[in-house]
Amino acid sequence: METKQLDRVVIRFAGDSGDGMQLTGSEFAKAAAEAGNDISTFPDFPAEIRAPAGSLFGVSGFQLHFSSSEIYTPGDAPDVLVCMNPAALKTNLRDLVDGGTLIINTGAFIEANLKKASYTTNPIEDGSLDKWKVHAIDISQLTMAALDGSELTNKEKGRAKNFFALGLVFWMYGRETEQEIRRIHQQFAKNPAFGEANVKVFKAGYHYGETAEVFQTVYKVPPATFAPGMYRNITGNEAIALGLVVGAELAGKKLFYSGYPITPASSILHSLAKYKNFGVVTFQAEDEIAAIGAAIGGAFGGAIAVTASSGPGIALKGEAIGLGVMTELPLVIVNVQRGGPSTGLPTKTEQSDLYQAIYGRNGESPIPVLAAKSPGDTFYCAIEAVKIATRYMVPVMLLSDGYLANGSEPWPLPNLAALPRFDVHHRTDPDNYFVYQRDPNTLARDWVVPGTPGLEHRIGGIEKDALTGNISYAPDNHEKQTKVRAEKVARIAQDIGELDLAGAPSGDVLVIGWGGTYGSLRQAQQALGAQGKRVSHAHLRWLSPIEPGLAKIIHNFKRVLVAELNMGQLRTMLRAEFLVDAIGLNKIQGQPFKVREVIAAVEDLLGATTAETTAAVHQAEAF
Amino acid sequence: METKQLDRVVIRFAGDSGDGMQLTGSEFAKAAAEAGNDISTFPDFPAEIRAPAGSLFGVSGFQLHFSSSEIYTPGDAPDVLVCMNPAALKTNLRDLVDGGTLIINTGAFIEANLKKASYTTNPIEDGSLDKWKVHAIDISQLTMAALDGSELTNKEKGRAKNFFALGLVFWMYGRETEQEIRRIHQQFAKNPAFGEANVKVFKAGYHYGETAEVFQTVYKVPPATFAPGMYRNITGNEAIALGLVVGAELAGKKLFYSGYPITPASSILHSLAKYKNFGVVTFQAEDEIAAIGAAIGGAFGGAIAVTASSGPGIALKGEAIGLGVMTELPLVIVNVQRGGPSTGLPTKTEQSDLYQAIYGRNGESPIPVLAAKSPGDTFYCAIEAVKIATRYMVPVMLLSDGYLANGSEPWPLPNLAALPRFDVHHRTDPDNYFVYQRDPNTLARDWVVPGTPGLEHRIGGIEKDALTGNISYAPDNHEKQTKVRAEKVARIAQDIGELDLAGAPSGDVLVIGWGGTYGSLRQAQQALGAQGKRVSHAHLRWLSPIEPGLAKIIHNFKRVLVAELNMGQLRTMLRAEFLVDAIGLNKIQGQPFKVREVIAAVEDLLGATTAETTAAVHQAEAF
Amino acid sequence: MSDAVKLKLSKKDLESDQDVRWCPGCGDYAILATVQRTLAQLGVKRENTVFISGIGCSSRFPYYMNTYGFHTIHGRAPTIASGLKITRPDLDVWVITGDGDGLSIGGNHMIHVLRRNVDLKIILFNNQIYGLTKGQYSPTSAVGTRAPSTPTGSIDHPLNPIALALGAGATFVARAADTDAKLMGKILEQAYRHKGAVFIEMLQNCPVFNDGVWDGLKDDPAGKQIVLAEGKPLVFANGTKGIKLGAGMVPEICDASDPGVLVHTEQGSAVYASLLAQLVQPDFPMPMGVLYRHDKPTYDALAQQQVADAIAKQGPGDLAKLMYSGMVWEVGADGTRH
Amino acid sequence: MSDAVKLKLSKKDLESDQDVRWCPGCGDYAILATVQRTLAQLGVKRENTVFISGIGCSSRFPYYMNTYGFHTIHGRAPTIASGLKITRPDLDVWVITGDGDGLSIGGNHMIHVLRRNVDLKIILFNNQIYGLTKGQYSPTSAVGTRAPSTPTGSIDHPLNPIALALGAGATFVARAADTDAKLMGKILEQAYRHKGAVFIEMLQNCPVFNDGVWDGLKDDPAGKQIVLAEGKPLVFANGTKGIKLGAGMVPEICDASDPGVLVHTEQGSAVYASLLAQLVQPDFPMPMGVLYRHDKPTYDALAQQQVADAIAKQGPGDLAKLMYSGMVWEVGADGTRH
Ligand SMILES: Cc1ncc(C[n+]2csc(CCOP(=O)(O)OP(=O)(O)O)c2C)c(N)n1
Ligand SMILES: Cc1ncc(C[n+]2csc(CCOP(=O)(O)OP(=O)(O)O)c2C)c(N)n1
Ligand code: SF4
Ligand code: SF4
Ligand SMILES: [Mg+2]
Ligand SMILES: [Mg+2]
Repeated sequence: METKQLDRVVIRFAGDSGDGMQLTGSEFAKAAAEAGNDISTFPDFPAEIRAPAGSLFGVSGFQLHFSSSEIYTPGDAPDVLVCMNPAALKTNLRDLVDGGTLIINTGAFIEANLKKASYTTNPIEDGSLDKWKVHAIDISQLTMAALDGSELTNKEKGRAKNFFALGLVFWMYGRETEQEIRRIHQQFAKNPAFGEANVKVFKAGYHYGETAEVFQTVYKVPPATFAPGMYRNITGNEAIALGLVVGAELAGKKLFYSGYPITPASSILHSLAKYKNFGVVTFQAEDEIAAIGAAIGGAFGGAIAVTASSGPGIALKGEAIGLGVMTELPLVIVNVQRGGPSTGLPTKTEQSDLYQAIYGRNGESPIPVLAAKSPGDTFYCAIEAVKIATRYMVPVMLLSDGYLANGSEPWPLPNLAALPRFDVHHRTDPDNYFVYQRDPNTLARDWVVPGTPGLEHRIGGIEKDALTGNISYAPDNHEKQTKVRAEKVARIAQDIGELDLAGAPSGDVLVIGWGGTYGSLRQAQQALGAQGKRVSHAHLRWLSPIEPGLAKIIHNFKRVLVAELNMGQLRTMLRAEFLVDAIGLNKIQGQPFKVREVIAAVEDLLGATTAETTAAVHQAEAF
Repeated sequence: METKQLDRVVIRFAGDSGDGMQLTGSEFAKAAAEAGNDISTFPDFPAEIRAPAGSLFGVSGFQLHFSSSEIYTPGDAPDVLVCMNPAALKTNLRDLVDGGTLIINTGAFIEANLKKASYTTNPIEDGSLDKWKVHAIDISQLTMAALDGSELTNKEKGRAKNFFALGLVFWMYGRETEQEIRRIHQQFAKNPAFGEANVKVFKAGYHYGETAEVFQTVYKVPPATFAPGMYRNITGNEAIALGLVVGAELAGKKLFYSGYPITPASSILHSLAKYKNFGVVTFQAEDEIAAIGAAIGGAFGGAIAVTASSGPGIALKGEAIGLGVMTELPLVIVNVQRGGPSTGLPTKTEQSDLYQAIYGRNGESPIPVLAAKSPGDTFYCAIEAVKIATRYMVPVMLLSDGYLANGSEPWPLPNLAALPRFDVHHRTDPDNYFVYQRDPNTLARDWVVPGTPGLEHRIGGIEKDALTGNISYAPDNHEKQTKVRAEKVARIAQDIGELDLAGAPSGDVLVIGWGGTYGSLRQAQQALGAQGKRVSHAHLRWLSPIEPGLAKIIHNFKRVLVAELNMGQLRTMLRAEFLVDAIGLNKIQGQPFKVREVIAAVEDLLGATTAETTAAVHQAEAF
Repeated sequence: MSDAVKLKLSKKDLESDQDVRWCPGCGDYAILATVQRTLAQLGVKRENTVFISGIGCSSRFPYYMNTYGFHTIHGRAPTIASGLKITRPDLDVWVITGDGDGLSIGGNHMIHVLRRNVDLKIILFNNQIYGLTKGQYSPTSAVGTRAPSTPTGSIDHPLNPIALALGAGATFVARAADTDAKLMGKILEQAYRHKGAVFIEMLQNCPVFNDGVWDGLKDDPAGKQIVLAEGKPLVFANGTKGIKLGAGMVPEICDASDPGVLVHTEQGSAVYASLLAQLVQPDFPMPMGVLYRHDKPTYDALAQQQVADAIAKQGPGDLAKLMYSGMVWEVGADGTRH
Repeated sequence: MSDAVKLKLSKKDLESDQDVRWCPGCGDYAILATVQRTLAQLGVKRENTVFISGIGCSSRFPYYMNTYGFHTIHGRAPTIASGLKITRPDLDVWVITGDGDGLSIGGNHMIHVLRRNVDLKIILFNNQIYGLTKGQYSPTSAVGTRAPSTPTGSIDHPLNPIALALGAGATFVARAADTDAKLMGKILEQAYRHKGAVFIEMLQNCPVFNDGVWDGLKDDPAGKQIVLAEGKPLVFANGTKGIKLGAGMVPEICDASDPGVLVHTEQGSAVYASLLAQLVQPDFPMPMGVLYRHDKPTYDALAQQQVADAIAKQGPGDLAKLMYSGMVWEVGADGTRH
C-alpha cells in the first residue's frame, strides 16, 4: 500500500437529490479545510426539491477542489468522480479527466435505474468506462450489511449510504475521522439512532478502503500555507449576512432586512433571521414589491434598510427603486443572480442582470452598482454598500450570483477593530433646514428621521424643488435635479479604491471581468503570465460608477477581452464609455468559466499555437 | 382697419385649469385646419385635475402653430399670448417673443390673484409689459354683460369667458364663425342653456374685436398647400388606437387590449373601448401586472394582444415581458413616456424610458423596440408592431410620449386598401409538431392555439428545449436558446425599411434623433441646409434592432450629434454599437426641443458665428 | 364550461409524457390523479382544456396534464387565465396555484378574479408552506411556525382562504383534503359545471417541509370534519354533535339533537357562508365540500355580450368609416382645402 | 398608538404651508379638516406623527399635514408604512389611500397588512372612481358605471371594502361619510386609541367625475344609514325600523319593535360583522361608525418582542463571536494550520 503525494485534487460527488450528495461534499470539504488545505467548492443541484429517484434531471452534484497551494476555483474537471447511480454517471462522466478515478455504487445499477438514465447496456460491463480507473463497489449492499441488526427500516438504512462514500474518500486521502464522527453525532443529536447508523456506515466505508484490495494507493495532499490568522469556511450568502450586520454596526444603526423568498437569495434572510440579538429585524413580505416598500419605509425611519432577491424579483422592484432615487433615501438592494430570462434556470448561476441593475428603471434613475468577486468578498461589498448608501443618500445595488451564494472558501476572519466606522448623523437642528439642501461634497441631502421636533417635512415621488423639496414642475428645476442625481452617483468615484489589476498596466491583452468569475480569470492570467504572456486582468468591483482606475489603463492594451457569464453586458457599457473595440468571452450555460476556456480565448487573441495553450493550461493546473 | 397677411402664427392660450383653455385651443385649431392651414398643437397642463383657482401650478396652456406652409412643430415661442389670469401671465410671459401680442383678462387681475401669482404690483400698471403689444380687456366683465338676463348663475356665466377669448381671436384672424357656432351647439346638446350662453359670449368676443378701437389690424394666414387627399386632425393616442384596430384587421385576427389607467396612456384604452363593434375586447385590469398578464393569456389564445402604460407601469411589467420572451408569444407593449424618475412629471413629456425598453429586464431578454415620430406616425408604428410581433413571435415595445399622445396634426387618411395584409396562420397539422421548432427565416416558432386537436402542449418560463419545448436545464441548450432569442430580434432588420434621412449621406454634422423630437430636428436640419450647411438628420424608427441603414452613413460625418429628451440614452447605445464619439444634445425639462435650441447646438459644432445662427433661426421661422 | 361531448377517455389519456417531478409522498400526486380521473370521466375535450399555473411545486401541475398548459410566473396565473378566458370563452380554463403563489404574491389577482367572476376553476394547494423555495412559512401558516425565515416562530396571523374568497365575492367556494379522492372528485365535477369563478382549497401535505400539518383533520375525519351535504344538518362525530348559531351570532358546538343545528345549503346566505368559514381547527371541525355556490353573470360572458351588442347596434365595424370619424376634410388637386 | 402628551394644539398647527390642490368642492377637504381638528384635539406630537399615502387625488393628503409625510407610489403605501412602523413603533403612522390605490393595485398589500395587524391607521377614500386619472371606474364602482374606459357600462361586480377587510382578518373596521364631521371625528379618535390595524372606509364625493354617488345615503341619513352605537339596537328610519337575522341567516328589515332586532357591539362575532358588511345600498341602510373591533397582538410589537427575547436569551449580539461561529481554525506564523 503506497502513499502518493499530490498538490491538488478535484473531486465530485454525484447522485440523486435524495442521496445527500450536498452533505457528503460539504463534510469532506470541512475535513480538507481542517487538514489545512486551501479549498473551493461548487454545489450544483436541480430546481426540483427532490426529483424522483434515478431521473436524469434529479441528479445533484457537489465539486470540491482542495490543494496544498493557493487556489481560486472549484476546478475545471474532476480527477475523482463518485457516482451513486446511473443517472449521475450519465450526466457527469463527460467532465471526468481522462484516466481519472471513478467510484461507482454498483448497487444502484439495476435495470430500472439504467433505463431512467437511458442506458441500453450497463456501462460497468460494456467496457465504455475503460479509459478511467473504475472502482465498482456495491455501496448499497455494504451499507445494509454495516447496519445489519439495527432498528432502522431498510429505507432508513439505505439513506446512510452517502456516509459510506464519505468514509471511503476519507480513507483514500488519509483524513482524520474523529472530528467527523463527532460532527455526525452532533448533526443527528435530535435523532441519535440515525447518528449512530451514519457513523457505523462511515466507518464501514473507511475500513472498506483499508481492507479491500481494490485501492493500491492512499493519496496525501499536504496542507497549504496561508497568511497567518484566524480562518473559517464561508459561503457568499453567509458572508453577505455578516457584512450587513457589521455594516449597520459601523454606521452605528440598526439593521432592517425585508425580503421575499427566492432562489438563490433566500438564505440571506435565513441567516439574518438568526441574528435578532443584534437588534436585526427581519420581515418576510407578501411579495418583492412589499419587501422593498417596507425597506424604503425603514430607511425613512432611520434604519439600515436592505432587501434582496434574484432577477425576477428585482424586476418587480424597479418602480420602487425609482422612488428611492427620487426621495434620496439610503437603501441596499442585493441581487443574487441566476439564469434568465423569466424563471430561466433558477438554481444555476449567471451574470445577466447587469443591464437591469444599471438601466432597468423608468426615467433617468442612475444608482450605484457594485459586484462581489468571491464568497468572502461579499462581506466587504455588503459593508461598502451600506457605507455608500448612507454617505450619499442613495439606493445601492449589490450584485452577487448563485455560484458565490452557495460556493464556499476558507475565509480569513476580518479584524473588526480595524474596519473604519462611518457613523450616520441624523440632522436635528431646525434652523434653516431645507429638505433637499445638499452636502457640497457628496451632494447628499440630510437624513432627517420622523420623531425629530421642528423638522417635520414631506417627501414623495413627484419631482422636488432642488432646495425646499416641495413639488415642482418647473422645467429648469427638473433638469437641475436630474443632473444632480446623476452627479451624485458619479462622485462616488472619490470613495472607490485602487483598481484590482493583475499584471502590467499595459500589454497585449487586458482581460476585464466583474463579479463571481474572478477566480477563473485571475488564475488564467497568472498561468499566462507565468508563460511570459503580456496579459493582465482587471476585475471591476464598481460598475456604476465604472471603476475610475480603468480609464487610466484600458487604452494601453492591444486587445481588450471582456469575460462575462452573459451575452456581453459589461462589454456594451465599456464600449460606450471608452470607445474601445472590446470583444467578449461569453458563456451562457448556467455554469462558471473553466480556467482553460479563459486561457483558450486569450491565446486565441494572441494567436497562439495549441501547444502553447496546453502548456498554459497545465501551468494553470499546477497552481 | 387694415388686413395684414402672415405666413405663420404661434398662439398660446393660458389660464386656470378650470378656465377651459384646452377647449379654446383645440377649437381654434379646428378653425385653422378648416381654413386650410397646416397646424401643430401642444397642450400643456398640470398634474392636478383642477388645481385651486389662481395658483401658479394650476396654470393650463394650449399652444397652436398654424401656417400657410408646411410646419413640423407647435412653434418655439408664441407670437400671441392670451392670459386669463395673473398666474398664467407669470408662468408664460417669458416665452412670448419680443414685441409679441399679449391679450390679458384684466378682470382676473385682482389683489387675491396677483398675490397667488406672487406679483407685488399689478404688471398691467407697473410698466413691466412695455416691450409687448398689450391688449388689456376685462373679459370677465364683458362675459357677464353678454349674458345679462340669462338664467345661469354668475358662477356658470363666468365659466363661459373662454369663449369670449375664442371669439376675439376668431375675429383677429378672420375666421368663419358659423361652423364654430354649430360645433358649440353640438357639444352642449345635452345642456342647451350652456350652449346658448357660450355662443352668445363667443359672438360678443368676435364683435368686441370688430367694434373696439383697440385692434388696428386683422391678420390673414392663407391656406397651406397639401398633397391632395382626405385629411383629419389626429392626436398620437387616437392614432395608436386606430393603428391597433387596423393592424389586427390586417393580421386577420381580433384585438384584445388590456390596460390599467395611467397618464398619458389612458386615452388609448378610452378610444379602443369605443370600438367594440370591431370585435375589440378591452379589459381594465387591477394593475399593470394583471394587464400584461391578461394580454399574454390573450396571446396564448390567439388574440392580437396589446397592453399600454407609461414609465412606472412599464417598470411593473418587466418580469412578465420576460415570460413573453421565454414563451415566444406575440405581444405589443406601448409605453407613452412621461417625465421620470418615479412619479416624476406625470403630465410632461420625456424620452427617458429608452434604457428601460431595451435593457430593463432580468436575464438576457432582448425585444424589438420602435418609436413613433409624430402623432400620425403612431398609426403606422402600431401596425408595424403588430406585424413584427406576429411574424417573429415576440413581444414588441412601441415607444410614444406625452407630447405625441396629446399633440395633434392634420393627418392624410391612409388608403386602407393599399396597406399590405399579413394574415396570421395558426398551425393545425399535428404531424411531427415540435413546440420550439422554428421558421428558418424568422426563427419564429409556430403559433398553435388551444382548441387545436392533437397539438396539446405546455409552455412556461423555465428554459425550454430548443426543439421539444420541454423543460431543459442542459447547459448547451440554454446557450443555444439564448442566442436564438437574440438572433430572432436581430433578424427583424430584414423587415425594416429605408432609414429616414434628410440631407446628404455624408457631411459635417449628422443629427440623430428618435421618437417625438422629429419635427424640431427635421425643421432645424432644413433651416441649416437652406443656409448651405453640410448637416443631415437621421431619425430612427427602430431602436432594437438599430436601423440597419445607420451603419452605412454614421461614419461619413465629422461630428455626430444625438438629440434626445433625456441624458443621452440613445447616444450610449450608438457609441457602444458604432464606437463613434457621438455627443449629445439633451434636454430634461419635460418640454420638447425648440428648433432654435437644435440649430444652436449644431452651429456650435460647426463653430458658427452667432450671426449665422440667428440667420438659420430666422430661416427656420420662415418655414 | 363548454358542454363536452362524452368521449370514452381514460385517466391515461389525461397524462402527459413528462416525468412527474414531485417528492415521493407529496400530496400533489393524489390531486393530480384525481383531476385526471375526473376529467376523463367527464369526457372533456383535451384540446379545449387549459391548465394555467404560477410558480411553486404545485404549479408544476400543468406539465403533467395532456391538455394545453401554461406554467407562468409567480402569482400571476389568474391574470393570464383571465386574458385567455375573456378572449376564448370556448375553452375550459383551470388555474393551479399554491398558498404562496395564490395568496401571498398573487393575493390581489386572486380577489379580483373572484369578484369579477371570470369563469375559471381555481384549485389552491394549501400546504401552509413555501415548498419550492425550501420551506419558508406562508400566509396560511399558523402563528409560531418555525421555518428557515422564522427560526423563533412566525408572528403573523394566518389568512383564512375561505373567508378571504367569500370577502372578495367568490361565487363558488369549496374545500377538500388531498387524501379524500372521492370528495375531491365530486367537487371537481361540480366545479366543472359551475358557470363562474370557482375557488377550491385543497388541504395538501408537504412531507418534506411541513409534514402532517393537516393530520389532525385527516386522521380523525369523524371528529374533525363536517362533510357538507345539501339539505343535511351540520353534524359530525358520527352524527352525535352539531353546529348551531349561538348567542351573539357565535358558532357553537352542540348536541346533534339540538333544534338549533344548522342545515347546510350551498345556496346559503353570505352570512351563513361566513359562519362556515369561521369553523376552523382547533376549536371546530372543518366543513368539507362545497361551502357556497351562487350564480352570477360571468365577466367573460358579459364582455363578449357587450361586443355582440355593439355589433348589433352599430353594425360590424367599418374601418373606412372609423378613419373618417372626427373632423375630415379634402385637399384638392390644387393642394388647398375644399 | 404612542400616548401623546396633551399639548394645546389648534387645527392650524396641523396645517402645512402647502396650497391644497384638490378641485373645488372635493370631499377630500372635509376629511382633511376633520383629521387636522381631531389630531389637534388629541394633542398628538406632530414630530411623532407620519402620514403615508400612495398615488391618487386622495393620496396628496400628506402634503397638507404639518407632520412627517411620505407620498409614495401607487398602491404601495401599506408596505412603506409597515416598514416604518415595524422599525419605529414609537411613531403614529397613518395611511391615506383611495379605492383605486388601496383596493385595485394595492389590494394585496391591504389584505396582508390587515391580517398581520400592523399598528397602522388606514383611511380609504372611497369615491368609487379613479379621480386623478380623470374618471375611470374603480373596483368599488357599481356595475354599469359609464366611464371613459367603460362607455357602455362597467361589467365587473364591485368589491365590498368592509367585507374584504373582514375577510382578511382586520381588527378594526369602520365607515363614515365625508359630510359627517362629527362621526368622522369620533371614529378617528377611536382609531387612534386602537392598538392594531385600523381600516376606515370614508364615503367621499368626487364632484368632478362621480358627483353624488353617495347622495342616496347622505341625503336621507334617517332612512339610509344606521348609526351604530355600542349596546344599541340596529334601528333606523327614526327608530321605526330595525335589522334582524331572518330565516336562512339572511338579514332582514323589520319593525323596530321586533324582538329579533339585533343589538350592536363593536366586539361582536366575525359572523355578526359579516352581516353588517352585507348591509349595503340599495336594499339596506348602511351601518355607519365602528362595525368591528377586536384586540389582537400587533405585528410590530411581536417583532420587537422577538428581538428583545433574543437579547434576553442570547445576550446582546457580539460581533466577534458571530464572526467566529461555524468552523474556525488558526493559521500560525509558519503559514500552516494548527
Ligand atoms: C417573482 C418571484 N418571486 C419569488 C419566487 C420564488 N418562489 C417560487 S415558488 C415560491 C412559493 C411557493 O409556495 P406555494 O405557492 O405555496 O407553492 P408550493 O411550492 O408550496 O406548492 C416562491 C417564493 C419566484 N419564482 N418568482
Ligand atoms: C404604477 C402606476 N400605475 C398607474 C398610475 C396612475 N394612477 C394614478 S392615481 C390612479 C388611481 C387613483 O384612484 P384612487 O386611488 O381611487 O384615488 P382618487 O384619485 O380617486 O382619490 C392611477 C390609476 C400610477 N401613478 N402609477
Ligand atoms: S417540497 Fe413539499 S410540496 Fe414540494 S414537491 Fe416536495 S413534498 Fe411536494
Ligand atoms: S378629481 Fe375628484 S377626487 Fe380628485 S380632487 Fe377633483 S374632485 Fe376630488
Ligand atoms: Mg405551499
Ligand atoms: Mg377613488
